[in-house]
Amino acid sequence: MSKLMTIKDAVNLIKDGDILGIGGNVLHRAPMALVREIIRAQKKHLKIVKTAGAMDIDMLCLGECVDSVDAGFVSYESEFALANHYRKAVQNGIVKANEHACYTVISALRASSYGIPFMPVRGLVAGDLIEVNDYFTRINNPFGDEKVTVVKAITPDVAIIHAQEADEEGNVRILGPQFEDILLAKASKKVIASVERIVPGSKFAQPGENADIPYFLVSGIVHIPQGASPCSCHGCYDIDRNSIKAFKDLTDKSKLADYLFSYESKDRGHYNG
Amino acid sequence: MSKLMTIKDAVNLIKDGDILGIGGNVLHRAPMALVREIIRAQKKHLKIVKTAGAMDIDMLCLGECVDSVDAGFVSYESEFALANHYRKAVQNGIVKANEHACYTVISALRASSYGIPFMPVRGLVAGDLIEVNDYFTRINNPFGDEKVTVVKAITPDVAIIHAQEADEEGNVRILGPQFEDILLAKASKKVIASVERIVPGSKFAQPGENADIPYFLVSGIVHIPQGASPCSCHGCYDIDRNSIKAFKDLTDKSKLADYLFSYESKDRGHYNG
Amino acid sequence: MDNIRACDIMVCAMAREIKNHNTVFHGVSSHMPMIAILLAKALHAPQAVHLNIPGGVNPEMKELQKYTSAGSALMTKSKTYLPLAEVFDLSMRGGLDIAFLSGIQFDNRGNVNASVIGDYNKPKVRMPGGAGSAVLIPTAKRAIIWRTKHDRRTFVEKVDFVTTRGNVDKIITPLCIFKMYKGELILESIHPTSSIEEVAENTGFPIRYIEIKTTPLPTEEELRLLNIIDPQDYRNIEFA
Amino acid sequence: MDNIRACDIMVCAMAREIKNHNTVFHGVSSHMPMIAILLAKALHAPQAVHLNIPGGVNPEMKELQKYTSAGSALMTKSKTYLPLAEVFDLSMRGGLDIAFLSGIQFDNRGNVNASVIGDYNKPKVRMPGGAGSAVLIPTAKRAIIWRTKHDRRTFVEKVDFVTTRGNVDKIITPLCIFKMYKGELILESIHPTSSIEEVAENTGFPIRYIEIKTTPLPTEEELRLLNIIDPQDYRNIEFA
Repeated sequence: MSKLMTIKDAVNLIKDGDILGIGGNVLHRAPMALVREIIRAQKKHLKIVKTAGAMDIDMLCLGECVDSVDAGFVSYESEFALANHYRKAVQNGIVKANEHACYTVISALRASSYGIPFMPVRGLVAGDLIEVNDYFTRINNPFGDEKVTVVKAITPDVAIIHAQEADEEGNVRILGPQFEDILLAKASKKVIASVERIVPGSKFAQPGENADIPYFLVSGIVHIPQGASPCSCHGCYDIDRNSIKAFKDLTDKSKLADYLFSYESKDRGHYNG
Repeated sequence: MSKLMTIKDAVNLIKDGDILGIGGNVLHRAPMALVREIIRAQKKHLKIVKTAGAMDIDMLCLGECVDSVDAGFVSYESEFALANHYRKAVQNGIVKANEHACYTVISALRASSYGIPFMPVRGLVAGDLIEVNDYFTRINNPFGDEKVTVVKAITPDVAIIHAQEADEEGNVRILGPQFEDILLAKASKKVIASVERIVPGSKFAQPGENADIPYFLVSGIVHIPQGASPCSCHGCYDIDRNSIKAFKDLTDKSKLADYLFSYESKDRGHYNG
Repeated sequence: MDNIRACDIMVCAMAREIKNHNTVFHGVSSHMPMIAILLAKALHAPQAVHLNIPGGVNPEMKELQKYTSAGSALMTKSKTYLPLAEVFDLSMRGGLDIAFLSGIQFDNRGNVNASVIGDYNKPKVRMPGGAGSAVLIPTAKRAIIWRTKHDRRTFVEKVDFVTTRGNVDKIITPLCIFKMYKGELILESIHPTSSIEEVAENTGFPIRYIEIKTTPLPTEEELRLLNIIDPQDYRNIEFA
Repeated sequence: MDNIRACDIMVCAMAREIKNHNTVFHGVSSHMPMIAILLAKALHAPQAVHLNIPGGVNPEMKELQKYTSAGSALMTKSKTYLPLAEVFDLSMRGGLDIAFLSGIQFDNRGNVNASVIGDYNKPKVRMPGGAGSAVLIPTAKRAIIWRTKHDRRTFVEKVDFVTTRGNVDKIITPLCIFKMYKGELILESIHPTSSIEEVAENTGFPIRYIEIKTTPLPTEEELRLLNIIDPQDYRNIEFA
């Protein structure tokens, strides 16, 4: 059974108000084509989840698709500095920033993938984050005397990731750094993966070539070469500095349409069948 | 810094009364040479931890090394039937059987590797196991109304595993089914691995050849070809039926010495430097 | 009817429980369900997802091993892996359709004992333990139990110890198939090789049923495929 | 002294904190500690264990990337991997010797703010967030903070928001090195390029110290290796 679909059909799996998990890390292997299509489709009230986001979250905020962001870190790195669209949206009270430690996002996703409502976190013992966020609380260790901080499970309705390879059946393989993508996929109700290449399933049966995400956990595969661009994709391409700068220079949402249009045929071009 | 050591030095890292995690699953890749040496060294009062054990636990029980066994399943499979030395030791009150679901062992090891004192377990909701074992208890979900069963963390003092490959530095690679060995290694204070082959570290830097357990988590590597025999070792050898049958036919501890002696030169032969 | 074997009836009955696209798990000491899954995938449920302890998803097994249903043959040509810990996770989060499990004692309220006869802490008989049962029977959408013994020590009024209970759906034995119905184990069908008298005689609780059906015989196609999948007849080892 | 750069003093100071066999982690936006770890491994701590976000253990990096310290270059020729989630796990169970982290505001009780200026829910300034800090600073044996700004908005009487506190051991700035001592941030050493007056002028809390030391200058060997490790001078990007 083929899981191949168009980017439009894939993005239609996302509903307004969904909890949306995003793969990759900062400027690496973010599913930017899917992010762009989500904005084109004018999805609203999304609740974003990611350990460390950058352009993906920044763009979704400029596109006015976002209600809240659960993340440990939202910023470009050294060269491109701060995620100003995200910051402005938070500072204007449009987007709620639910600050995590990156690890508490991981713990919340682990809880979801284990089917449990919360996860104890050893390291979260001091500071205001525990007090101001209702997804953290302290409970008694039933086997000892100490208090333990726990984080509430997060189950994304949909995870969007970008990978190098998938077969038609939906098996997905991530080369190079995997970040939290595989955990995210297993913690989420649906998984959409855009990929650089569709490969025959028999390739994954070769030693050392096994897929990382089993097909039966995947809802849709979209074939989009350069689907992470202008972010990097290990083994395929590095960042596109000019495009990132052009985006960072956009001052408001009205300027975003042209930028998105410049990617539209590439994002939508493959597999319209 | 070389982690290579003799089997005697490796087994000396285990103290009487230690919590001992054992790698492999039923008759597959059990670290039998290390098990045999533990009996020769007359280690006592060990608290064994394994998801599904067979000959390893059976032999340690016959060798009178064991105080308790935390496991989900202790038995040979279909062809060789029950682990009678273990059963007898439990039925005579010499060994305490702490029955887990295999998954609650996994959960207890995950808790240890995450540095947390307990782990919620969704599935453990009914039955007498929760009542009769003090390592299970029910607590309130602080984010909801329901009760959640939790299992206490288990931190093995030492994990013993058998793998196909390691380098001198201590990086370990497991080919074929990995079972819970990698989790066990990360949950334990010390890790001892016997291996079929010592390979140059540069091999692990090749694509698709990376080691599974980082060297800095490993205390000792012992080079013991056939170190899992008479259990199987993927890619190297299958079970030795005659040896398993011979062991199963032993009626009491006095007969064990000859059996162990038949393996002694093989178990101790390599790397006496 | 003399040449119809209980093992074939049982394996075919197990296979028929598997629907296409079901995620299905078997563990150790489980030749019969392992063969049943391979049969279902060869026949009516090609898209069923075969999960197991080594973690090979849909292994293309060339040869079964007599002594184990957890060996590395279960990784043969798999395109992707879901090792045991993650199969459990899948079940915990509601994604496992069928878990094939066994046990030593069962009562008509669906309690399963795989632990002890006698006192838990100083048992008269220490059994192997429930392996995954205590977490899978409550969480798998359907737990299907098979047991090659059908006698009054196995099907009892009240189990000595409740290892677990939960989503037990069916229990398949050499004589019949039980089904959980409104919290009670009732007779679903009797194998053509047995009779209601034989079932009643060998069951320690009163037999109840809505209608008495006969378990369908293995078809020729099923038997033909079984001999290809399991030429060494390991499905019969518990009877041999 | 005009040709001695703060970035070199800082990177060398960070490198010297790393002892042989230490497990050491750096995250995103962390060129300076990444380069410091590579320097320490090239010099006095060859057995230090370099951990990072992509998970390559002891990567043999040929080329650094200007825009990231979390790219796939950090997997180059690694023999084994410990991805981010498991680096955190390692710290949680007490196995991480040094975490290099940063922040926006610090006070003299060792509180770190990487979150907000103003109200948490409707902040005046939303900052990137503490990334791993909130769990690593309490659990790493030593959290070493570096910050390329040293002014009265950075070193404050009291932070606006406590993202975390815990095992902060040192804070390394372009002017000096602070050390936590009995629950208080005291001056450990002043860089030869600065002065106690300059430090005091740019610090929002009173400067306290036991003795005033001068931060050692980078050695020729250190500078030589820095130019090999980081020929593009990315260690200076936050000053450029």
